[in-house]
Amino acid sequence: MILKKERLNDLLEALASKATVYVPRELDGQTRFAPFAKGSAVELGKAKTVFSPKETLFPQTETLYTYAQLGEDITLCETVNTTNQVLFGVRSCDTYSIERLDEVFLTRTFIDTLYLERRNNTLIVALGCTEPDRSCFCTSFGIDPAAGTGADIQLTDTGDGYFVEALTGRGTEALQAWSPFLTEGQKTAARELTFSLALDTSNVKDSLEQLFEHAYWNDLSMKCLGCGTCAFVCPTCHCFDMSQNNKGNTGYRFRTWDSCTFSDYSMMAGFHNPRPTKMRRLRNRFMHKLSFFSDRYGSSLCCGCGRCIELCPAGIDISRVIEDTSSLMGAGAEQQGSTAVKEVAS
Amino acid sequence: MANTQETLRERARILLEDGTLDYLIGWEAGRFEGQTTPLIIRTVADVDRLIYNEYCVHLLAKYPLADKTTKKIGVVVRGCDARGINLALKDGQIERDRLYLLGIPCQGMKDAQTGEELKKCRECTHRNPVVYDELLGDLLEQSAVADRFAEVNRIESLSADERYDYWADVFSRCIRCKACRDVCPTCTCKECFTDQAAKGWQGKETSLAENQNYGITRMFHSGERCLECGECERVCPKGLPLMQLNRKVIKDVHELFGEYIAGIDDCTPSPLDHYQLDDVEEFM
Amino acid sequence: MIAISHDCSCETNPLIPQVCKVIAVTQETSDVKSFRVQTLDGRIPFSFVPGQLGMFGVVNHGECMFCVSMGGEDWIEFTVKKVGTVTERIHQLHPGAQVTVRGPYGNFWPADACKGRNMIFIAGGIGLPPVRTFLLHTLANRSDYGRIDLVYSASTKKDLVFKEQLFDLWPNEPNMHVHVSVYRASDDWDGPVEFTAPYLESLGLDITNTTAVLCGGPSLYRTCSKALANMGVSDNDILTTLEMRMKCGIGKCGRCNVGSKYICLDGPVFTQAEVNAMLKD
Amino acid sequence: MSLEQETLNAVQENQGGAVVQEAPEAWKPKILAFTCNWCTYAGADLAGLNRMKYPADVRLLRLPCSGRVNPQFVLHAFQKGCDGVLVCGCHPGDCHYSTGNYFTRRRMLLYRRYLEYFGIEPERFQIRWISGSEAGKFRDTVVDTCEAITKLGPNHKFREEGR
Repeated sequence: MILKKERLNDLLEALASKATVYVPRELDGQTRFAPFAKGSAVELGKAKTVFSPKETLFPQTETLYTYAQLGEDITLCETVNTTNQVLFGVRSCDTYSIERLDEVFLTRTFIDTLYLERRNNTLIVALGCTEPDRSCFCTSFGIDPAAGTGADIQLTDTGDGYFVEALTGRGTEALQAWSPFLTEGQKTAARELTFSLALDTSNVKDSLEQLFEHAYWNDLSMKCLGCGTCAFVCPTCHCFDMSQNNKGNTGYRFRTWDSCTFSDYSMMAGFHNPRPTKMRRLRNRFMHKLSFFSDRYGSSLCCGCGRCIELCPAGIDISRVIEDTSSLMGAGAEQQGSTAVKEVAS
Repeated sequence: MANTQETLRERARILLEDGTLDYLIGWEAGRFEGQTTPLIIRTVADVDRLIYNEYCVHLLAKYPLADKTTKKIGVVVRGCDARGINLALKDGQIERDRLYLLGIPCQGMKDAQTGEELKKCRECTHRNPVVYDELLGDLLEQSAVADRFAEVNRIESLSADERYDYWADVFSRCIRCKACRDVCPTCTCKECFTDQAAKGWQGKETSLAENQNYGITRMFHSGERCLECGECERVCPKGLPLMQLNRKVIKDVHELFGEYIAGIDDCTPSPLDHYQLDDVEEFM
Repeated sequence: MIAISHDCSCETNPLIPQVCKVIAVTQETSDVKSFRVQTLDGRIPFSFVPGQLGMFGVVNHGECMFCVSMGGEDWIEFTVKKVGTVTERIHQLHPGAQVTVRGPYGNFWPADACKGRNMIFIAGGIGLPPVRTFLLHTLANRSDYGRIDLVYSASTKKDLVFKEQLFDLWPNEPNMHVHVSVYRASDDWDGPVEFTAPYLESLGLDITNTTAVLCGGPSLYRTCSKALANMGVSDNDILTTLEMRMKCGIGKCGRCNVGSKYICLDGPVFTQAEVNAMLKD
Repeated sequence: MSLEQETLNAVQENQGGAVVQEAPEAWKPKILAFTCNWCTYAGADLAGLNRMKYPADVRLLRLPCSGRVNPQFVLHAFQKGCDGVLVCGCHPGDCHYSTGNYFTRRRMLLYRRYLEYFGIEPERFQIRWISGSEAGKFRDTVVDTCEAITKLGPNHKFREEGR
């Protein structure tokens, strides 16, 4: 079935009546996933949004529970979230990232029910990529830009419309509501996309582990500012911190995004910090993205979207880290250059 | 521009070879056209990676401060970097004799996407480095700068509620990644108030109130020592108009305490570091 | 619906604690107190195995992860040292105050694997409560274990935790030897004044068929694991807990990773061999 | 409905309406006055001794010197619910620590314009030099500030209304 491009806004309005429809929109000069309102311009042409759809499933600040203290006794009220939402126009790199967030929040002994409720109330409509950005390298991690794994409905651009196909049972069920907007049509052959950036990431995990003590990390981290931009724009970063906000005898406990590059990320009571220097924090970030996560969950935590490449204030580039480490490994890291980690303070 | 790069490389090769420098901080080309990234060179072999073109946007003044050893550091300094180095010297963050400054008069950097001159460079008042050990290329004639405080005046003309709504909208978009604090040459405190959530100075929540507390207090801390290097606006992933914050403080400083150019040298105390007996008196 | 693969009984959010009340507070030292906690209707907040941890917090100040230092029929006890804002507020609790508790988290001391072996427990300062959970278990089923040695030290005499058990109860347990030292002498202390590692080596304990259990600050941990290696204890026989790094306890917040290991899901109890295999980040 | 209201309602349901909600009577301004211990606090004390009347909406906060007033205190005061902030100190030259109020003068000159730039009405944030003997001036300052702020009404800016 084909959804003609001129019927797109009507479909979105229909969907918006029953659920919050997040579409890529340009707000204040940045594209991000924002709720669709009648007549808002939808940016489906751009390869990726500046800010990932992660904030719709795992918001930056989220209330865990509210509490009230009257005299001695305390009452906790869990916040329940039942809003239906549709993520429309999600690229394959972001659906891959949503799958990684699912693995973190929904498996391994504990289920994060806040994330689970939101995830179960979300219909994901993937849109195949037509024209990748300069910094896109999702194919290097085996992601097919035309097929959004883990999405419910897959759209493929066919010039004047989108070929619609359901991938999951939930997708077919949702498609019934779309039928008035769809017309018959065949899927055209997928165009061959040219990626200006393609890397061999097969041995990146081992080479990173071998180079753990190499001086490469010192020079790389000296230019890092220690800010949180990369973690906050990254679609797969999921670390959070918890705190509370009091007002008189009531208040709420919340969790909010945190970045392992922040200096107080792993600070403990008594001011012991297992990662005191910027080098260790930045090294831990790249190791977690490219090595530690695949040890635990079997797939890389980097989806190759290139958002951190575009937005890092110091121009630190994860694709260069991948290239440099494999070239250092190629040149026999142990012989060349001192392996002792020259510790640069803070 | 190209021959400046050649002289820079050639000087770097000599300085690294004869041991006056342990390492040099400059820029290298990024992966894409128009993208650069700071570079630390320790050996002569890396000198060819060193570049100087119209996309070298990063401020280098803060990088030497992280090195607590006694190594001799070379830094390529344009107008804003030189003022940043002066600020660090005035604050006693680093000793002057550990630094070897290669001054380059800067005719303004370009935005890689649009190709125009960056906003911060259009409004730059000090294109020539104010402190250097060596000057590569001849001094530029300082072009007149349009009124830097135009936006500040526009906001001041609004009513109180309009001003509040304008800034409430700006601060509601802040994601507290703290890139503006980490890039700012004035922000060199050992432990910043934003990292002391336990002591209650700044909560971790990204609510409007916490963002206002962060944005207003951080910018007032750098306030009158701000170099107007425009880095905070460049690095903000949300594109917030942060320069309108510090320009307000600088405008008031000029009106109240007389002309003060931050980082012009490494000795004059900044306005809030000292006082005059006959200061403006409004509180009688 | 998302295929859920988990064996956890929680249907509510695992980050939501249950409200409990403090029934007893004992002052161990000037800055260490033990808090006995029970649910509002008098039940044990959660069942636990020695070595597991629980999240203990005051509702408007925050919560921290503590090892369950002792457990009874209908209560559990946390031993808390005053080091930060939350622990400071916890130290102001008095019996009857209401707190938030959740747990249990982490794996536990391999009590069965150590059956039939001699035990050396080594602890420093506030490291004794985690070690004591295993010690109490060995004393409870005394016949399963051989000779037990406890090497415990603190900075000064008044910082020694559980003094009553240290000096009165445990020395007259069968085949158990308590060795206590302090770092800084004080006039009311006539025992050895030595750091833990040299003191441990000076004891010349026999290490055949022995498992060592080690818990203390980072410096104590480094020096004592070397000392044990010098004494000939193999890496697989040294157990330790890295509980200090845990934060959310449910493997989501990403804070407690050492290399690819999550201390809260894969630990906190590890053998020295496993710790050596971790990347030293 | 704010989060706090929801929680209080939830508490009411659990305990069968045990929570008594006091009736919201006429609004009275909340003003926080940072007073320097050596001059203004003594002046306020003297005002009390002389039985001077001034509205009770002012809460005094005693600080060693007006120089101790961190601009963040002022912003936190507005965020935590104050409708007006008064920073009082000794006259320049009389400071017990000799230079405290000179720095305060410069800092507050800038900070007052800064907060106005963000939308705070000038009457809400005032700075005055009140010496230990000027009890009358202390009372007049407090009376004028209360009048001005009552005219302005409650402050809704910078309030912590949650997210």
